[in-house]
Amino acid sequence: MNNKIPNFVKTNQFGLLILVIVFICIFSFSTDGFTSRFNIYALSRVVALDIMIGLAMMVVILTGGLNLSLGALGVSAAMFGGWCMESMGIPISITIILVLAFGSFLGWINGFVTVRTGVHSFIVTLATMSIYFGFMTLLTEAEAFRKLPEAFTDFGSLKLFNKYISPLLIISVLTCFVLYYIFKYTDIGRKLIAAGANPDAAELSGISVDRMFIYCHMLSGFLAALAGIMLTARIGAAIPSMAGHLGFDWLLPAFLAPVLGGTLLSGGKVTVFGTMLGAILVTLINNGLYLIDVGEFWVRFFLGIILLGAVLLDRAREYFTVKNSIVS
Amino acid sequence: GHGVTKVALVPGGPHPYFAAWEQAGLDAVEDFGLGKADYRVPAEWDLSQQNELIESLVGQGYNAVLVFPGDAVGTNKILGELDDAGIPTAALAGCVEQPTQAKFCFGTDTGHSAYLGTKELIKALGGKGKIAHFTGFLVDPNTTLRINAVEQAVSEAGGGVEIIQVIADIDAYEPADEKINAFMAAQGSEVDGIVTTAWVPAVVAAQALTNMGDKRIKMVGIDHDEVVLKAIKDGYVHGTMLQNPYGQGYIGSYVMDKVRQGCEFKADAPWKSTAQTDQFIDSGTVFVDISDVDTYVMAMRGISLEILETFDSTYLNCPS
Amino acid sequence: MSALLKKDWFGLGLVLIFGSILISLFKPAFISPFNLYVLMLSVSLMLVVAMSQMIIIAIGQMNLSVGAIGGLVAISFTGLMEVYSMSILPAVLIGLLIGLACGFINGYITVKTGISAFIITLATLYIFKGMNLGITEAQPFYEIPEAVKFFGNAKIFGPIPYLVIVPIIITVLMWILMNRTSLGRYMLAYGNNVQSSELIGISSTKIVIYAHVISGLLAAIGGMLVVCRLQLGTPNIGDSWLLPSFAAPVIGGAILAGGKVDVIATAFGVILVSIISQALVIFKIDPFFVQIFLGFMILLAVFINRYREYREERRTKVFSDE
Amino acid sequence: MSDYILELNNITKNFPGVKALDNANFRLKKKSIHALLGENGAGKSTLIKIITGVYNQNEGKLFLNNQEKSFSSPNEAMNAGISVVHQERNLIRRFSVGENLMLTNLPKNNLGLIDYNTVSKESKKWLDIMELDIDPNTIVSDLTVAKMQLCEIAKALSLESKILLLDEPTSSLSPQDTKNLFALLKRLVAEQDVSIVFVSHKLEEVFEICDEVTVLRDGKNACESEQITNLNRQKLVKLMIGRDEQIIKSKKNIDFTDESLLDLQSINTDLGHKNINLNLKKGEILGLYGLVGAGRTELIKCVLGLDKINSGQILLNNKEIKIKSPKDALEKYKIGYISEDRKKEGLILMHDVLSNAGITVWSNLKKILSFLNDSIVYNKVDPYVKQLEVKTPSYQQIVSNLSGGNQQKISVAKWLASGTDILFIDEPTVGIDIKTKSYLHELIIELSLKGTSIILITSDMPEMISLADRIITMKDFKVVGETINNHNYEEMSSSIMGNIHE
Ligand SMILES: Nc1ncnc2c1ncn2[C@@H]1O[C@H](COP(=O)(O)OP(=O)(O)OP(=O)(O)O)[C@@H](O)[C@H]1O
Ligand SMILES: Nc1ncnc2c1ncn2[C@@H]1O[C@H](COP(=O)(O)OP(=O)(O)OP(=O)(O)O)[C@@H](O)[C@H]1O
Ligand SMILES: [Mg+2]
Ligand SMILES: [Mg+2]
Repeated sequence: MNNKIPNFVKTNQFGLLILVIVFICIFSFSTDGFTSRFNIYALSRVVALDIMIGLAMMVVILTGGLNLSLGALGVSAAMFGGWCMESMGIPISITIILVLAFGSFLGWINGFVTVRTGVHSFIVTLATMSIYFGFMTLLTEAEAFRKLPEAFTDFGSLKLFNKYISPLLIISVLTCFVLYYIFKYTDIGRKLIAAGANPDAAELSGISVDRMFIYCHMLSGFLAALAGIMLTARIGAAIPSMAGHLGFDWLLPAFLAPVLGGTLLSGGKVTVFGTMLGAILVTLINNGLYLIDVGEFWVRFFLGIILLGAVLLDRAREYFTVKNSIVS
Repeated sequence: GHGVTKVALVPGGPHPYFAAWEQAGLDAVEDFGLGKADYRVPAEWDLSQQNELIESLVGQGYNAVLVFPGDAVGTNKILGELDDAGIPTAALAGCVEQPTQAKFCFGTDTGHSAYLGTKELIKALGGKGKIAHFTGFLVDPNTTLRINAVEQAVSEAGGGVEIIQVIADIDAYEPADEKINAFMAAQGSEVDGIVTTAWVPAVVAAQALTNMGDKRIKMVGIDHDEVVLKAIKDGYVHGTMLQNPYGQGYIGSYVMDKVRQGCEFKADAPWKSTAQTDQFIDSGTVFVDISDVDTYVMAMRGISLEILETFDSTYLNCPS
Repeated sequence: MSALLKKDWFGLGLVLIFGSILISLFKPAFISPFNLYVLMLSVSLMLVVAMSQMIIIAIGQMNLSVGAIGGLVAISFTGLMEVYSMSILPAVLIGLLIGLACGFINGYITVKTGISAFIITLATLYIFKGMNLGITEAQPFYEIPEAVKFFGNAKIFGPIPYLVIVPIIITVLMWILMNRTSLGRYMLAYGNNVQSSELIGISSTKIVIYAHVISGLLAAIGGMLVVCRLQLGTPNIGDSWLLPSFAAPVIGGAILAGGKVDVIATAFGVILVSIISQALVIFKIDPFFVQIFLGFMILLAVFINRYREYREERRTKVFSDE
Repeated sequence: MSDYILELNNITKNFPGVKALDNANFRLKKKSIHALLGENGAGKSTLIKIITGVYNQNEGKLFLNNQEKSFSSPNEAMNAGISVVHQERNLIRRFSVGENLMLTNLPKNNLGLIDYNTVSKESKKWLDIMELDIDPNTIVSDLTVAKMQLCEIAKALSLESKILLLDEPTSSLSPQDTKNLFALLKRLVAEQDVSIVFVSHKLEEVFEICDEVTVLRDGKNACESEQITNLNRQKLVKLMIGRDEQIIKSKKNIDFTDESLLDLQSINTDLGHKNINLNLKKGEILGLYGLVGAGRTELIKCVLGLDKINSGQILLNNKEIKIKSPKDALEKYKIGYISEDRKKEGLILMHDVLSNAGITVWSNLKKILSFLNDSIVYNKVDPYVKQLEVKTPSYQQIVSNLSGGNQQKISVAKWLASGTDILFIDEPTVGIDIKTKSYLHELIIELSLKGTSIILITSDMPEMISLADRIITMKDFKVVGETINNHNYEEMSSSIMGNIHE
């Protein structure tokens, strides 16, 4: 029943990988500076963050929900971290643990309210977005924390691999592997996916769906907090506006990466590496468009066109491979 | 051997305030013989987008960057990295907070302009009355500076003036329209004066007063949007605090070239200090009202030329 | 009476009435003619936007590009009048045409490729907004004909603005569409269950394209109304539409997975959101508290309206199957 | 010229990895009722969907009234006079019954707007013809499964087509409803020249109303337009499954005076169950009979903690237990539940066979750090999947691409794998072909012989009587009778029906 086409080729990831390679080729040949050390280093940092944000959204999309509070949550966690380090003098390692716990806690609130009230996560996180961000501004009075320990801020500007790659990217890629492991090779990961795919069936099969949904939201909060820490290290300060008003600046990358990566919006399917490739693709295109010099005002336009092209191409690939498998 | 200077002028995002930078850059190329001085706009108001753009500009060979800081603190990091790469930078139109690797800040002292504007408003009110303050995003540290500056001006007025309401987070037209009109409906009869310290609230408030046909309430706006200027001419708005974007772009590009040629800032340069930085050069803020609203462009040009004429001798030590 | 209780708009209506009474007891200015006028204006604008999203929610999809379409039409509309000195009527028609075309593109690509509308409209969001910025280079257009300004500003009688006429007509038409025409019923059927409605013989192509075209047209109308109101055409128009466009229908009981929307309840949802944000100004809430209040109010509003049916909503997904 | 109203020649239909139809032929005579039979996955529904334009065949031709046709959408088929009741429910759940009935042709007033008075009136007419006592304004989601199925049939009738395709129309109907329906179908054929295609797994029904039979096996014709009079049950079964049918009866010696394993004592629930008492012995198959809507499924769900039990207690081995959730039931008390609604509650349709079959055993199989991989799961579930002869190209096949019967097998397999002591089995053979059905019956008996205690809910009386050791009858959320099964169909059925109609 199987045919000559290897399974990997049929996946969305493969299509993305090809696109990524194609765009790297195009930009390397058509622009100066794309392959420069400075540019690749800069790209690696942007990609690192976009991957993390994308993953944070992905794990909630898994439940068939959304997390609009992602940016607000990430910034709140980062500000909390800034406060710990600057005002409380808590050591970096402990701060990071505290921040991740805090992020998970905010995620738990999202999950708990969603599960217990039955109000849709879209609305719940719309409200908590306002609430988290409001409390953050209120408590910090919009003041940044910028006297962070040097060891911490230096990490954000560390350059590895012959100064080509930021350590932040390594964190993100490692996170991908950990998540992949969780979803593919653990009992709990499988339960998360099953609960997302069909809550009723999962419940009747002895899975506590409510708990799984809360876990997903907590994981989302955890990853968003991690993204917040990474951004803080990169900027060298914890700033209330670092993800824009209400954390909005994170929302588009948060959707783009998983959605391009092939995560099903109706829930029940995750693609960790797809999300990673999605983030890489978007960052590449953005960067390439600036380098090609299409005129900044038109960057978004071309980004949209290329995104559309990418999803259409991917659909064509699917069509082609499926057609082939019928024939044999 | 430093080659030709290629300056990038990078605003915080698409916004009409910065439009004058484009021509200013072109003029600077012409007048001072720069290689390039291009106006490059991030696609969105987003610190990361701005950073990405700046990074890609360096990739394209720009070797000096004038930037409106996407964030007064957050932008420092990339400025530091540019400095490490031997690329001089300066903050334009708004400042970054110290410590910073930016060579200097050339722009409007946001706190000070809010302070001046409020002073003008209080003068127009005859030293007493109730005022409201409309401003931008709370998470922008400038907003806090402005709120404090307005409060300070009011406290200096000695009890006759009172701030009855501050409305913030209205940097987009539609929420601004909704909230400002709601304010007019609820407090319109009580309030005597309005000070606005961000572009959008100024436009919307000017429009609201015009629509209402209300000349009783005195308003001081900010910037040079046509709606505000027209409302001044029509008498609905008392005046506006103008800034000097053209001068910023023109002189900024010039100085960047000088710095690349090896000029250093004098140790005893007469810097001004603001809440954010003590390496500040004022690009000029003027208050205009109905009497000089038509001629402000000339006035600004005058200020710019004045700064330019004495710049070398006042601020720079250049290798001969 | 029990039939009334079942309606989605009933609970909301009660919340609105009691809320308004409560607010006006504390702040009589709330029911002053000028305040009602201001309220009606803000409701008018958001109503059209909410309807534009609602019809897409009805078929179980999402349109992320409503704001981008509105913005593009707004600047085209003003640009045509300012740069090409076009008169109002043709400018309006071209504006509508652009909205229609944008909606058609969204619908056509969605239905022909089977890719979720969320993704398609995310891409077209960039495209439409990018065109907007590319054309304007972020500069507003100011030359608005007096008649347009008048329409955005004048009152018919009492506190009632002219501007409210369009949204009222649209709301009535939308009610008829969703409740009394086959097209509307098929849209809801499609939103309820795509497979079933296809088996019944409802044409997906037609339904999806019509819904998106109507959504595009409404977004276009919304964009032009905002121009009338603001009296200038800025490229930022539409930027802040996305969340309110979802909030109102959802507060009004719409189910994001599709097949259930209520025109009247959506209108009430819009009014509720407007009243909340107005109350925050009227009560002089400290600006640092505004966001927090807003968040809690949204939750509260949804709780009140949803309590009785929350079992049904439990675990409903944002998207039904792709 | 032939007198066939509908003719399909050499139809082939491919799905990814599956040849659903392979050169199949089908001919429908005017004014006849034609049975389309075959095992699960034989291709019956696929054939129906090709006739109605849902799928396009890869090869072959379709003739309607001797004219070659090809329908590219259900609408075209409908306009050509073909109406259909699909195997899956296709009502719009949030719409009223009336609107659903009239949906393809909603009556309009002079303004071109829908006239809901006429909708009610028109639809009422069809409900009356079906002898259905439903207010047309009822919202579909408030109906019982049986009523929904009847409404769909009414909807198909309302098109007044000359060709009527019924894909398992009786799967959730009570015997009485089925009888009424058959009378109506016969009338339609006799009085209005309608031709009917009838798909069912219940062979008694086929013999009751059909004139001709076409049997599919693995997408090919096992027979074509055979006269029913030339066939008997045995022959038909052989055509379908390639061998003879085995009739199984559970015969065990259960001592009903033994201590109970599971004991429900005076249970009252939020859903309206009143004073329910029942007990289950070790190794027993306890039948729970009742007409659809008697509250059996609901009772089980309350026991599983999904709905609230207001008073009364549950004893397991004479110790009171509180079951908070199905997870609790499975992990703490080793109780499992095979749902009657496999699509919604039994399976995760979008996932593959392996993860569906393994879902209940993950917790048990997990290694350190909750590690689990496919081969661990495979080793555990493979024996059960093999035992049930699930027909699937691989463990990676997505379950929604399997035929209904094979889906049902998977939802049984996962509970077999979980090794529970007590199993609630709800309508296990709805829509299951007779071959699989007898497998399932064997399996249930075998399980109970090995010591699993089973509560079996079924509305299929013969099934109940051949499997159960003891039969409890429920009606209106109350227990109305209890009989020890002597496996004599006549005696038992009259005693049970007596309980219900008391
Ligand atoms: N959409 C589809 N995609 C892939 N395979 C399919 C699809 N629909 C049906 N099949 C496969 O085609 C074959 C025939 O299925 P069909 O539904 O026609 O069987 P059936 O005879 O109706 O069975 P049942 O009695 O269980 O309803 C099965 O093997 C099934 O798995
Ligand atoms: N009076 C009623 N009104 C509306 N819905 C009902 C009513 N009674 C039952 N139902 C619904 O019909 C479905 C079948 O009912 P229930 O599960 O109680 O019957 P059952 O005894 O388990 O019979 P079966 O399993 O044969 O359906 C359930 O979904 C239930 O919610
Ligand atoms: Mg079938
Ligand atoms: Mg049942």
